[in-house]
Amino acid sequence: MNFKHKFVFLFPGLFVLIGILIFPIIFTIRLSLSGWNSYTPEMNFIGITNYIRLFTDDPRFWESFFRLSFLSVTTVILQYVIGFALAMMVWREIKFKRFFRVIFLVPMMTTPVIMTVIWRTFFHESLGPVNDLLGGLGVKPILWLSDPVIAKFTVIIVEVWQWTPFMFLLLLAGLLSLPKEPFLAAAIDGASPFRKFVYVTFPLMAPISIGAIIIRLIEASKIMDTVFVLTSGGPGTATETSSFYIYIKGLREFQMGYAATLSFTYLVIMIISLTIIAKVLTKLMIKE
Amino acid sequence: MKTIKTCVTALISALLVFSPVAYADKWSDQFPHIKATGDIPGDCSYESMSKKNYKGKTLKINTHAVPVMGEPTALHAEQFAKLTGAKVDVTHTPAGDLYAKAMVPFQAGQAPYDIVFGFSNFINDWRRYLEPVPKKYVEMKQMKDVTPSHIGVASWDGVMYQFPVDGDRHYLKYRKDVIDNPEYQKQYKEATGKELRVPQTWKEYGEMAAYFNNWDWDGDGEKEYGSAEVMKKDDLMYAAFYSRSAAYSKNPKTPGGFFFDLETMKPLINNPGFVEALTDWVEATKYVPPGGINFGLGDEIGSFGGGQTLFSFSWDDAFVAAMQPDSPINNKVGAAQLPGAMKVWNRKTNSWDEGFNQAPFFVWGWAVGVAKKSKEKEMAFDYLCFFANEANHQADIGIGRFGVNPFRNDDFKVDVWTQIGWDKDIAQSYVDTLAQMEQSKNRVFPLRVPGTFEFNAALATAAAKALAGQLSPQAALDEAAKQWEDILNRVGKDNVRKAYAVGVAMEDNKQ
Amino acid sequence: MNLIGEKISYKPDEQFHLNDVSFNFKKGNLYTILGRTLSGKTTLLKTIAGLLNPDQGSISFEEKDFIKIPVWERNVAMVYQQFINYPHLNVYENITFPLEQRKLSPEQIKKDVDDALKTVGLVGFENRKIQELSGGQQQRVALARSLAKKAKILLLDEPLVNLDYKLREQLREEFKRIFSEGLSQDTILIYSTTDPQEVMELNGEVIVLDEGKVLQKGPAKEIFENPSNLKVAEISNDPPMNVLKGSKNPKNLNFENISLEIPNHFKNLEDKDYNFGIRASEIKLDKNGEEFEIELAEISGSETLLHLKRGNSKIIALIEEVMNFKIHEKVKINFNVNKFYAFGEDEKLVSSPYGGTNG
Amino acid sequence: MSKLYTFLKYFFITFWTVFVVAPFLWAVSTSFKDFQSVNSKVTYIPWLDFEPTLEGWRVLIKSPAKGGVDIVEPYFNSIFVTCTASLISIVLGTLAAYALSRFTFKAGFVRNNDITFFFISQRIMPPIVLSIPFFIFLSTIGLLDSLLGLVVVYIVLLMPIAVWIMVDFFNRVPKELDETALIDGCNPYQAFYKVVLPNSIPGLIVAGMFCIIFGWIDFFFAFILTFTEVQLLPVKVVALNSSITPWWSLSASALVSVAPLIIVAFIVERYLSKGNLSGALK
Repeated sequence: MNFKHKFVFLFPGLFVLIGILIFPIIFTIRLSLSGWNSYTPEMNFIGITNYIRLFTDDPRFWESFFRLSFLSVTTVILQYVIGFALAMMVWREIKFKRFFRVIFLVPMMTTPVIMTVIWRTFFHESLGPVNDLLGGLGVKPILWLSDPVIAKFTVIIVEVWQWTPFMFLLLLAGLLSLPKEPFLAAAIDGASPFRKFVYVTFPLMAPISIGAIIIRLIEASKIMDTVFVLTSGGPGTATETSSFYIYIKGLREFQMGYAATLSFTYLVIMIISLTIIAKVLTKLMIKE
Repeated sequence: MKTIKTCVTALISALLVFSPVAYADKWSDQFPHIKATGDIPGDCSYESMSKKNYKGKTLKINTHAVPVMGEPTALHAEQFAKLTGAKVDVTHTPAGDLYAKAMVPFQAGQAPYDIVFGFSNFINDWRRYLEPVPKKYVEMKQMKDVTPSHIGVASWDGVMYQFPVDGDRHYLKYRKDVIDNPEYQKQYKEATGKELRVPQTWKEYGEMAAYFNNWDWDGDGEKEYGSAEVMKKDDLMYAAFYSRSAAYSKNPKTPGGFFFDLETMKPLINNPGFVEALTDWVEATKYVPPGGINFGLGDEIGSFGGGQTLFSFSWDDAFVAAMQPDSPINNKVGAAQLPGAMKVWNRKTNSWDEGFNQAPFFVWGWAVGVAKKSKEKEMAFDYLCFFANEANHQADIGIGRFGVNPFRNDDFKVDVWTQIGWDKDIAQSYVDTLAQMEQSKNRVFPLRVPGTFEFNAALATAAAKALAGQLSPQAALDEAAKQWEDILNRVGKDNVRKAYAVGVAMEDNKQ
Repeated sequence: MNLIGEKISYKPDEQFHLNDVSFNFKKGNLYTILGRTLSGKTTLLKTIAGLLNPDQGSISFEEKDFIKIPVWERNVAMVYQQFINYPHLNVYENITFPLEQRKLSPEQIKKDVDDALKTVGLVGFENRKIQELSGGQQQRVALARSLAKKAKILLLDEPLVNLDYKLREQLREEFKRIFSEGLSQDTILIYSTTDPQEVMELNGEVIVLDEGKVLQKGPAKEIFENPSNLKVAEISNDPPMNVLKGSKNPKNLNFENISLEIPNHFKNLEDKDYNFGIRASEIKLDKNGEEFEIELAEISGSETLLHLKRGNSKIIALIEEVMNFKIHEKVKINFNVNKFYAFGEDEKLVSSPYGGTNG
Repeated sequence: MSKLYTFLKYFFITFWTVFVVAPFLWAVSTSFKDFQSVNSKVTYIPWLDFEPTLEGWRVLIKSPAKGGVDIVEPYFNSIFVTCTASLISIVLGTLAAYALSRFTFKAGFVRNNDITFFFISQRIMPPIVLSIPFFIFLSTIGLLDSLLGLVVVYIVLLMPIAVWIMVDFFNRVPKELDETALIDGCNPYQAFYKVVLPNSIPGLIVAGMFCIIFGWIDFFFAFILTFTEVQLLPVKVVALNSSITPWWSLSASALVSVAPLIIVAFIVERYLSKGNLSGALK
C-alpha cells in the first residue's frame, strides 16, 4: 500500500519528536565545541579542544565506559537468563500462576531512584538487614557498598531486581504467542524437556530474545539512578558509569561544554555499538 | 488545594492585622516555635514583620531537604506568610544538587527562585548572580552580633553576598561516658600504656578508635566501633579530608596558602603533610563500622548519633542529634577541637617542624542569597532577616535536625544550651570549643575559587581511590595534584589566584 | 465498458512482480488467473483493486482511468486466501460494514445482507463472533461480504487454498452455483488459483501467469489442451506434465533408449530433438512396457503417484488405484503415445494431440 | 529427574518471590520506625523488635513547616503528567507506528527501519545528555516549571516506547485487514479508526501501560525542569534524602509511590494471561 495519506500518519509523531529534539541536539553539539563552565558561562568557540581532551587526557571517562559495558552486559545477561527461567516456569499451568506473574512484574513498576534508597538501607553494612541476617548465620559482614568489587555486584543485584521483570514480561509474552504445532511434534517424537527447549523453544524465541536484549541493553546503558543513590560511583570510582560521569562533569562540576562533548561522543559510540550488537546477536541466535 | 491553603493563610493574616487585642507577648502564643523566649525586639522581629504588607506577592525559595535547613526554611516561610500576607513557595532539594538546581537557571539567565540556599563555598560561582546584602541589613543589630569569621565566610572582597543564617565548622565529638570512664581509662592504660583522654592528636584518635572498635563497650548487646566519618566520595568527603589534613599542613610559619602556594600557584595537596593525613585516613578504614567507607554525612550522623561509635568529627549535626532529649546517648557526649599533630610540614624548609600543631577548619556551611534577577528582593531580604532574627535563631539552634548552628557571639553562652536540657559541663565544653576556634590564629578556610567543585571532586576521587585501596596515598594525591594543575590551566591561574588570595588573607589574619 | 489493463509492470525491488501484463476483461464473465505461488497473481489482483499502483502501464474501467481512482472509490470486492474478516464485529456486522460505508438505506442493507447470507448458507449465524467460526465459515462470511456489496469487480485470491481438502471440494461446487446465480451480468469476476483442476471446473477465461509475465490467455479448455509452452504445460497440470528430452526420426520417437511409434499427430513433424510432454495420467502400468525405477510412491485418496526414474529422466505416473510399491523397485510402464506433446528446444509447443501449435 | 526438576522449580520461584518482596517488607517495617529504631541496631518486627510509630506516614501529609513533605499535590501532578504524556505519546506513536508498519517510506538511504530506529534511539540518550538543552529549550518557550513543559519532555521519553510496541503489534495484525477495509469503501483514516484501532486495543493497553511505567519512574527531568510551581512525586521523595535521612518517611513515601503502579501490574498480567499480549510484543 502506498498512499500520500501515509505522511499524515507518520508526520505528526515524527515532527513532534524532531521538533522537541532538534534544538537540544544542535545545542549539545554546539555546546561541545565551547568552553562553557561555571566561571565562563559563554557559548564561545574553542574548536575541538574538548574532544582532544577526551581522547588524549581523560582515562576516567573510558574507564567508566568499560565499567558501563561490564555492568550493562552482565545485568542484561542475568536478566535474560533469570527472566527466561521465570517465564518458562509460569508459562504453563502452575499453582497460583497469576499471583506469581504479578509478583514477578512488580519491581519494574517502581521508581528506581526511590527503590534504590530502600536498597541502600537494605544493604547498609551495619544497619541493614542483609548483613544482620547473614551475621545470624555466622557470616562476617559483607561490604556491599564499600568494597570496590562487591559494590559492582550490589549494583548488579539491584539492577537485576528492578529490570528482570521487563525481560520476564517480554519473554513470557513471546512464549504465550508461540505456535503449538512444533511442541506437539516434539512431544510425539518423545523429546526430553531439555531437548525440547534447545531444539524447539529456544529457536522459536530467538527473534523475541534479540528484541528484548537490545531494548534492555539500551535501557541498561543509561544506568544512573541506581549508581547515583546507591554508591555515588564509589568506593573510589569503582561503580562510576558513563552517564554518572557525565552527570558529575555537567551538573556537579558544571563543565557544561566538556559534558556536552562526553554526551555526544557517548551517544555516537552507543548507537554504533548497539547496531553492531544487534547484527551480531541476529547472526548468532538465528540460524537459517 | 493550594488555593484553599492560600485563602486560609490570607484570612488568618487578615485577622491578625486587624486584631485589636494586644497582649504582652501575643507572638509566642500564635507562634509556639518561640515560646521559650517570646518575640525579641529588633529590626526583623515578629512585631516588625507584622507591619509589612506583602499581600499578593509570591516569594520562591529553594532550600535543602527536610529537616536539615529545609524544615526551618519552611517553618519561617509559613510564619513569614502569616505575618506579611505574602505567599511563600518552598522547594526542597538534596544537598548534592543544590548547586546545580540554582546554577542551571542562573546560567540560562533565569531566576525561578528569589532565594537560593547552598553552601558558603558556592560564593565565587554564585556571586555574580546574587544581589549583595543591602547596607540596611548589614548594619542591623542582629548582624553586628555575627562573629567576624562568619562575616568573612559570607563575603567576597568585603562585599556580603550571603545572608548569614548558620555557622559551621568541623570539630571533634566523643563519647564522654567512655573517655571519662575510670574503668576504661585503667583498662586502656594497661593495654596500651597510654592515657585515655580526649585525643590531642590524630594519632591518639586512631589508637583509641582502634582499641574501642568492634566490641560491645556500652553493654547494649550490639557491637560498637571506633569512628564514624564521611568517606563516601562526593558526599562532602573532601571536607573531612581537609579537616584531617589541617593539623599536618597548616603551618603558621608558612603563610600564603594551604591548598596552593599563592606565589607559584603550585598545588600543595600532595606534600608530605597531606600524604600523612591520607595515610592516617586509610588506617581509619579499619576502625569505622562495616560500610563506614561509604558513609555520607547522614550515615555519620546516624551512626554516631545512634550511639554506634566512639568518635566522629564534622559538622555540629551529629553532636546536636546526640544531645536530643530522646537520644540514647543524650548527655553522654563531649565536644572538642579537632585533634592536632606532633609535627607539621614546612614547605619552605621542605621538612617537618616538630611540635604540637592544631588548626581548626572553618568548613563551608549553609549559605543563602537573593537572586539578582529576583523581582522581590526587598521581600526576600526581609524574609532572610526574619529567618535569622534573635527569637527564631535561639529557638532553631536548639533543634538538632534543623542544622542551624551557632554563628553569633550570643550563642557562645552556656545558659543558651543548659536551657534546652544540656548538662552544664557538656554545654561548657561545646561553647569553649566553638569559642576557641573563633579565637584561633591558625585557621583554615574552605577553598572558594573558580572551579571549586572541580578541585574538590578531583581530590575526593583520588582520596576515595586511596581509601578503597586502589592507589597508595602518595600516588592518589599525586594524581589529584596533577588534575589540579590541569584544572588550573583550564580555569586560568590568575583567576584562581585572585580568588584564592581573598581566603588566604583571612587565614593569614590580615582581615 | 470493459476492464482493460495495458502493459502493467510493477517492480518494487530487484524482481518484477508484474511484467508487461495486459488484459481485457468483459462484464459478466469469469476470469481465472492460474499461476504458481509468487507468480504475481495476488499482485495483479491488488493492482486491480487499487491497493498497489503499478510503476508502468494503465488500467481503465468503464472508460475511466482506474489508476486515478483510490481503492475506496473503485467499487471492487476482494476475498483473500487468509480468512480476512473484521474480528471486532459479528457476522452480520461484518457483512453490513461495506454497505454502511456506502450509506445505503437500512432496508436495502437488510435485504442485501439476508440475500448474501442465504447465498453462502450462513443464515442463523448472524450474531456469531468471527473467532467462533470454522475456517470454511469464515471464508463464507468474507464471500458474503463481497457478494452483498454487489461490486462491479469481484476479486477472489486463492479463496480455497487454506481450507482442507473436503471443504475445498464442497465450497468449489458451491462457488460454481453462486457464480452462476448470485452474480449480476454487470460483474467481472476474477479468480486466482494455483490449482489447474479448479481452473477446469470453473471453466472461464484463463490467464497463465509466471514470474509476473502472462504466458498464455484463453479458454480453460484451450489452455489445457494446447499449452503454448512447457511452462504452461507444467503449471496447468497437477501433477505437472512430464517432460522427456528426446528426438524424432523417420521411424520412431526416441528417449532414454526407449523407442515409441510415431503417433498420427506427429507425422508431419520435422525430424530433430524435442521436449516431449506426457501427462501423468497417460502413463499406465504394463508388464510389456518399459522399465523404470521407483523413487517414491505417494498414495493420495484413491490414486497412487509414482515418481519414476530412468537415466536422466524423472517422471510421475498417476495410477488410479491404491497399490503398494517398494522404493527402488523396478516397474514396467506404457506411454499413451497418442497423447504426446512435442515442444521445441525453445520450449514452445510444436504439436499437441488436440491439434494446436504455437504460431 | 522430573521430581528434582519440580523441586528446583518451586525452590527458584520461592527464592525469587522472597527476593522481590524483601525490600518492600523492609520498607514497610522501616516506615514504622523512628530515628532510634533505625540507628541503634537492626530491627524487623514492630512491637517485638521496636516500638512502632506512625510518624513516617504522618510526615507524608504534613506541611514542610512541620517537618513534613506533603506529597499530595506532587502525587496528582505526577499522575497528570504521566497520563497526559502517555496519552499524547500513544496517539502520535500509534499513528506513526501504523505508518511505519503499513507503508513504505523512502528518502535517500532512509527506509522504514531507519525511521523506526530513529524513534527507538531516543531511548539511548541518558537523561543527563538532554537535561540542560531541555532546560534552555523550555525556558525559551516559557514552559519551565510547568506541567505542560514536563508533558512535552515526557513525550520524547515515551513516544519511542509507544512506537516500538505498536510497530511490532501492527506488524502482527494482517495488513489484509486494512486492505479489506479500504476495498470495502473506507478511506485510509476510516480504515484506521474503524477497523485497525478496534482490533488493536490489547496493543494499545500494553503500550499505554509501558508509557505510564516509564513516565512514572522518571526522576531526572522532573528534577531539573521544575522549581516551585510544579513538583513531581519522585523528586519530592528523593528530596527527603537529607543529611539526616528520615528512613521511615522515605520508606512510607516509596511505598505510596509504588502503590498505583501495582494496578498497572495487574492490568498487564490480565492481558498477558489472556494471551492477547502476544501480538503486542515481539
